[in-house]
Amino acid sequence: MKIKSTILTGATLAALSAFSAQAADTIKIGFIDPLSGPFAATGTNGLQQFRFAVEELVNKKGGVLGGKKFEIVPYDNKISPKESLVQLKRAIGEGVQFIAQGNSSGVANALTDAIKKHNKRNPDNRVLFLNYSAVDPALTNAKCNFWHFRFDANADIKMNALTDVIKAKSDIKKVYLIGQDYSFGKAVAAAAVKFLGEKRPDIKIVGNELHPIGKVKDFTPYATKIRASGADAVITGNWGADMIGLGKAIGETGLDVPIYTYYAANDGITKTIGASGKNKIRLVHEGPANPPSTDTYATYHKDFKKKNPEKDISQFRIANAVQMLAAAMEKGGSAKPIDVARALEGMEFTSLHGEKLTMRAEDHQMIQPIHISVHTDENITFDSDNSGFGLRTETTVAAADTALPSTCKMRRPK
Amino acid sequence: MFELLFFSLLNGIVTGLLLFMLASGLTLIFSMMGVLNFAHASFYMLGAYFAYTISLYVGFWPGLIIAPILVGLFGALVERYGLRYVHRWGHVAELIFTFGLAFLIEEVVQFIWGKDTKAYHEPEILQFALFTVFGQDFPAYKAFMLLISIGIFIMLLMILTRSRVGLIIQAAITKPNMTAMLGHNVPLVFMGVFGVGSALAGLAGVIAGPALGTFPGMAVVLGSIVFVIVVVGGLGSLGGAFVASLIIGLLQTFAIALDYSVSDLLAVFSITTEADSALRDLWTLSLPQVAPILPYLLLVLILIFRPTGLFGKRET
Amino acid sequence: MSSAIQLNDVRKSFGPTEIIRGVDLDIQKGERHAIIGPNGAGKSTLFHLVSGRYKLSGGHVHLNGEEISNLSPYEIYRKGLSRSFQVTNIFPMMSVFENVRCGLMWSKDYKYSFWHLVDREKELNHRTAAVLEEIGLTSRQHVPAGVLTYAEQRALEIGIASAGGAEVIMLDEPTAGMSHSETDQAIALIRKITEGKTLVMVEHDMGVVFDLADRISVLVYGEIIATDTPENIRNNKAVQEAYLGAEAEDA
Amino acid sequence: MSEIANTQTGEISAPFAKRFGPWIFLAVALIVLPLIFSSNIAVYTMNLMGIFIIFALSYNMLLGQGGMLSFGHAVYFGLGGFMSVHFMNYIEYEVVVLPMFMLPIFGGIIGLVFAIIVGSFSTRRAGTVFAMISLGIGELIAASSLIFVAFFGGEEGVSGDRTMGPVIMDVDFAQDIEVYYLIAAWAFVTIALMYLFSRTPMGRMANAVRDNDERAEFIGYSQRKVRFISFCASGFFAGIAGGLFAINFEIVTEENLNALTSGVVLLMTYIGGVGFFIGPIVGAVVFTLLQTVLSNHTEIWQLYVGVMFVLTVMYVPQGLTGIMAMHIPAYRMKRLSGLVVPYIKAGIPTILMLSGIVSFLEMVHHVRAAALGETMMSLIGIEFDTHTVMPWVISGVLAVVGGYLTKSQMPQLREAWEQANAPLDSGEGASS
Repeated sequence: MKIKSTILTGATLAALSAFSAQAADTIKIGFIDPLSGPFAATGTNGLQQFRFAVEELVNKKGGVLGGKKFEIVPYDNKISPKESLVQLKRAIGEGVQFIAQGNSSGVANALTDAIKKHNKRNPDNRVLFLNYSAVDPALTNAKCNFWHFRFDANADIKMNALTDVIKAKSDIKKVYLIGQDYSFGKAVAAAAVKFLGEKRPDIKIVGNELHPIGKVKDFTPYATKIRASGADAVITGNWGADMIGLGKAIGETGLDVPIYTYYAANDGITKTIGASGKNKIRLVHEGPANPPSTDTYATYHKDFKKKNPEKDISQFRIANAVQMLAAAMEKGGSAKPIDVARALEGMEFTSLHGEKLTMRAEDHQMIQPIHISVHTDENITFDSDNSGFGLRTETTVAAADTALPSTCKMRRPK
Repeated sequence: MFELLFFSLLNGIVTGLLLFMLASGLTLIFSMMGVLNFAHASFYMLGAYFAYTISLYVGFWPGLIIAPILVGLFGALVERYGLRYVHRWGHVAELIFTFGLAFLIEEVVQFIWGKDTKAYHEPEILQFALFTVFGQDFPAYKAFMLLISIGIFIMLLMILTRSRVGLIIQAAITKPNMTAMLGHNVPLVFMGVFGVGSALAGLAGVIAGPALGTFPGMAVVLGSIVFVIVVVGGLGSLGGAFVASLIIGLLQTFAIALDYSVSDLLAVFSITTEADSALRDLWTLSLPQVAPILPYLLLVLILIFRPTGLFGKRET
Repeated sequence: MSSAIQLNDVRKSFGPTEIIRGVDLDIQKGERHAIIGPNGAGKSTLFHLVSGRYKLSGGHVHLNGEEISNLSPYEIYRKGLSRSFQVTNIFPMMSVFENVRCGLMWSKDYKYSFWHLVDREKELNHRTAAVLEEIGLTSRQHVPAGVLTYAEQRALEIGIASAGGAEVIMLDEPTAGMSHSETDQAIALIRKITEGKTLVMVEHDMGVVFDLADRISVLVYGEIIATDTPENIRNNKAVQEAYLGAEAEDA
Repeated sequence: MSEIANTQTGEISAPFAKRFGPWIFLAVALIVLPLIFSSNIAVYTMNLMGIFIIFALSYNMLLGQGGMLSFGHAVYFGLGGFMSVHFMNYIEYEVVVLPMFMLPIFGGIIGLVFAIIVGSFSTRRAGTVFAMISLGIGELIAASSLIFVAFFGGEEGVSGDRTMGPVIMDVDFAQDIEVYYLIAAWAFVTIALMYLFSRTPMGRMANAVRDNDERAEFIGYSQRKVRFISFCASGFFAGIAGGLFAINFEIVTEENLNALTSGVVLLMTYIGGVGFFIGPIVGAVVFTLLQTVLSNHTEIWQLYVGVMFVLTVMYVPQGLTGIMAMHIPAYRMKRLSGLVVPYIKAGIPTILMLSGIVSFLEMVHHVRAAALGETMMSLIGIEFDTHTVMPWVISGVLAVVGGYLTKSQMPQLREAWEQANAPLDSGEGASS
């Protein structure tokens, strides 16, 4: 009997569908990212940031194109490429024309490919892909396409900035590379080898290790190996649980060398690493948090924390993406994806941080200043995970210096 | 090199003994009831989460005792009201039940504790380096894990060989049908063993939570490895489970530590390979890369060539 | 006459204990042969050895002059030996009809065919219906075999064993646990289905044994102490001492 | 549909309508469905259903019909997908000339080849040994797929373009509806083939080996060979499903062959009912609906699915189809109407109770997950503040009162049930 009722639950829930009342005059942005499963923390954090940015930066200011409001519609992709495509279909079916996604380059690769095909097959119903976090360089190189815009700096750009910093540190003689065994991890490793080879041929790469993604339960053996190699610095692109594990294990072996990372902050990572990574962990990112760059930003950050005390502004580029989307609509005077895309190409923009950003037209890669920050609890205005620890910017690489040539051969619709 | 080997050996033993805490309970349950409990690693996860919550209020040490007891009670309830009920539908249903339970527990944990990693830390008193060799620290907490695991192993050994209950359990392991004839309350013994097995898994979770992270995926990461140990060690053999745990623990750490690849092997026979051949991935395959699949390779090979496991007395 | 089953010095040990200790036996074609003996004498073990369920520890088994020692059960079956089991051993979730039809399939040469549809094979289904008629389960043919009564399951068991038309049929305690009237029906059934065939049976019910068997072998502690006609077995002193005891005097 | 529903019946011949009726119905349904549910997402969902119907049916060849519990069936599905997507690219780059609709064949072939390799050693035994080998092989292949990038494309997988094949009769598969009819056609053919397989001597012996593998050896069949053949056939059909997946999604990734997908197919097959031929079809349809519809409305949908699965295993091991089949005797005796009123009487409080429990869970989840200050949430279009007492009281009252009423209705329902199912001679007068 109980089972019968469980089936009824399903039926009831299906019936309770009219969840979100939808105003006719909104521009929907479909947010396709993991909202359940192991990576849900990152996904929901991004969602809150999107919602906040849309509310604060667009809707409260009267919307775009004479009063149209932005609306974020969340779609759970469970970080699976297949599920992302299902959700993409659904979003398109529900009239969404702008897709935002960021977690996992694997998903981004699937989405950009699917959106390209969709736009080709359905010229009357095109959609635009706002990639706010997936940094596989291929997305703006070999696999670039007109409908994809990347607001984060790609792995190569970040590595270029990072190696500029390492270049200046003459005490670093041996570097250990460790990363997750997939496209992004490999891209990081390849970029590190390339740029270190160019900038500091004297540095020896004492380890270039790829470990399976999301499957390592204990990083101690890796930490032991790093320790035994005598490395003076570690570079890793690890994120999520893999970053937590690696950070912890390195801390425990008593290894006292700088660790250069892409994603070792927020979503529980800062809190878990805590004191063991102080002044050791460095992060390459856009959008500085400490010290606060402008008052506008400080207010924005405080307002966000007021509303989401458990969350952080971990991806500042989200605010950029929202503001630039709105600006592009105003500039082109249209909310049609193709017009927005044309307006976005080559667009210059000043962020809340007061930084000058350019959406490069040739490959749709955002060119922006890149910061290298240290994990510490000193002089931190805005901490992460409410842990007292946060990121303090040490070095900034100017936007122009980060730009790298692209191999993209963009085919534009007529 | 010696530094690497020394620490790999230590780490391997720590991992191996932790695995044994999980595997010992599972072996007992599997041997007696014939149920390969998919939810066993979920009990391990529950242990970590219970202890985390307890540690928020009264600190780490009470959690070390209370959490395993809670998990044990929960396990006993699962046996009494879940497994025993499902038993009537047969073996496959039991297996599927534990499979579904593992899925459900993960969802419930996410519902109650959320999806992110919990800041469950080792107690302050154990946050120091116990000794430093070759400039590398060995954390005191690891030593603590080692001690607990060894303690549990000795305790189990004593109970199973010296006490009356132990003898009944041993009889039940080797000849499941005989025990009932000896006039023992088999359902009660089953419930007890299931509870104790779960409690052991819970204890493993309590001590592993701070070291390996407390997050909803922690059961999945470890779950199938424990199966491998039980099958490789052999049905009805605690000693087998012990040896298999150590083998798997050492296998995994040493595979990561030693950077040999297929191309090194080929170089020995002076065979050269094309960099762009279709099999290039095979030629560049390295030991650390395949480390996580070695246990499964072992599992399949054992099942094909020695279905009794290394020390098993009867077939799985 | 030639022999159907021939056992030479058949031995079987489980660990250190030898259960079957050198059995020699020669069963003639067309004979109805019963094996009796006290509990634990190894009767069922002997059956398992002949039918391929257990591997031999020593000795040889021949079926119609051909060696079948240590072949798998299905190979032995294909050479013409079919058997039933002491503990009811049917296909519980399949219908009674299906049970019998499966017992027939190999003999009708379908092998592992996945290009015949069983419902379309007229000959197969007619033969199945005939067997069901024989064992008296026609009215129950659509019922899952698992829900049959005990006696019906025993009948089905015999039906499955005999359906394929094997030349040699081995029945392991076909009437165990049956009431008087059920036993009588079972004897009639066994008579019918083994008409013109070789029958080997293990049986405890002496009434059944003396009623059916042409010859009887007595197995005691893994050894055959006598093989003879029922009449002679009844009067065999050694048998009486070892096994029949007072029971024989009554009979 | 009862004729198809029952794997066991052994009718010798049946009238035309009875024999072909369900098939005609199926064909018509497959043709008409997209006309009724014509929105893009509906068609897309049905495509997904079609793929999973084939996959789940192939899985049930193992579990339901052959008694083999596999934890690694996605291997054959995934490999079929990878092979097909590679062929899709061969077609695009004109390495081979083939119409696109043939692709699933290649998926099937690689599924078959791998099933032959794995089956050669894994089918020796059933039960736990088989289950463990399937688990080990599943993990092995899934992990290897990330290592062997040349064939599996690593984490991103391999993608293709289904529109690049030769255009036949103006169909280039650019639109989902064209893919729908392709999947429907394949589904019809494979469902028929798998059904027919279950009616062959091989299919019957698979049942026999499932029921009693030892006895099967004493009627001339090698249990290992029977399992092996079932296993190969199952791998073949799983590969075809994988091929259709490749056409539908134009991308195949590691996810297609990992343990998660293996678990999902077990879940849907079991929920549908392993003892019936149509069980997996029901399971695939229901599960896909849950996955697409339920997940749109609640973030904790997996929790509900988990509860549902465990309850199914415990109380209705014969699955959803089993519940439907339970009503067949009453239907045959024309007493189904007698159950309507008790069902409604028990159903309404049950719905009350469940909506109480569900709203409680949803509110807890909302309080924990929403941003601070965002206290408003809506259920069934009703907006309310989760930081006030009322909603909690209401959900509590719903759950308790609903639960109590449900319980009080149970004896009556049971009585009605027994009446409806009583043998014809004794209970005739009492019913209706």
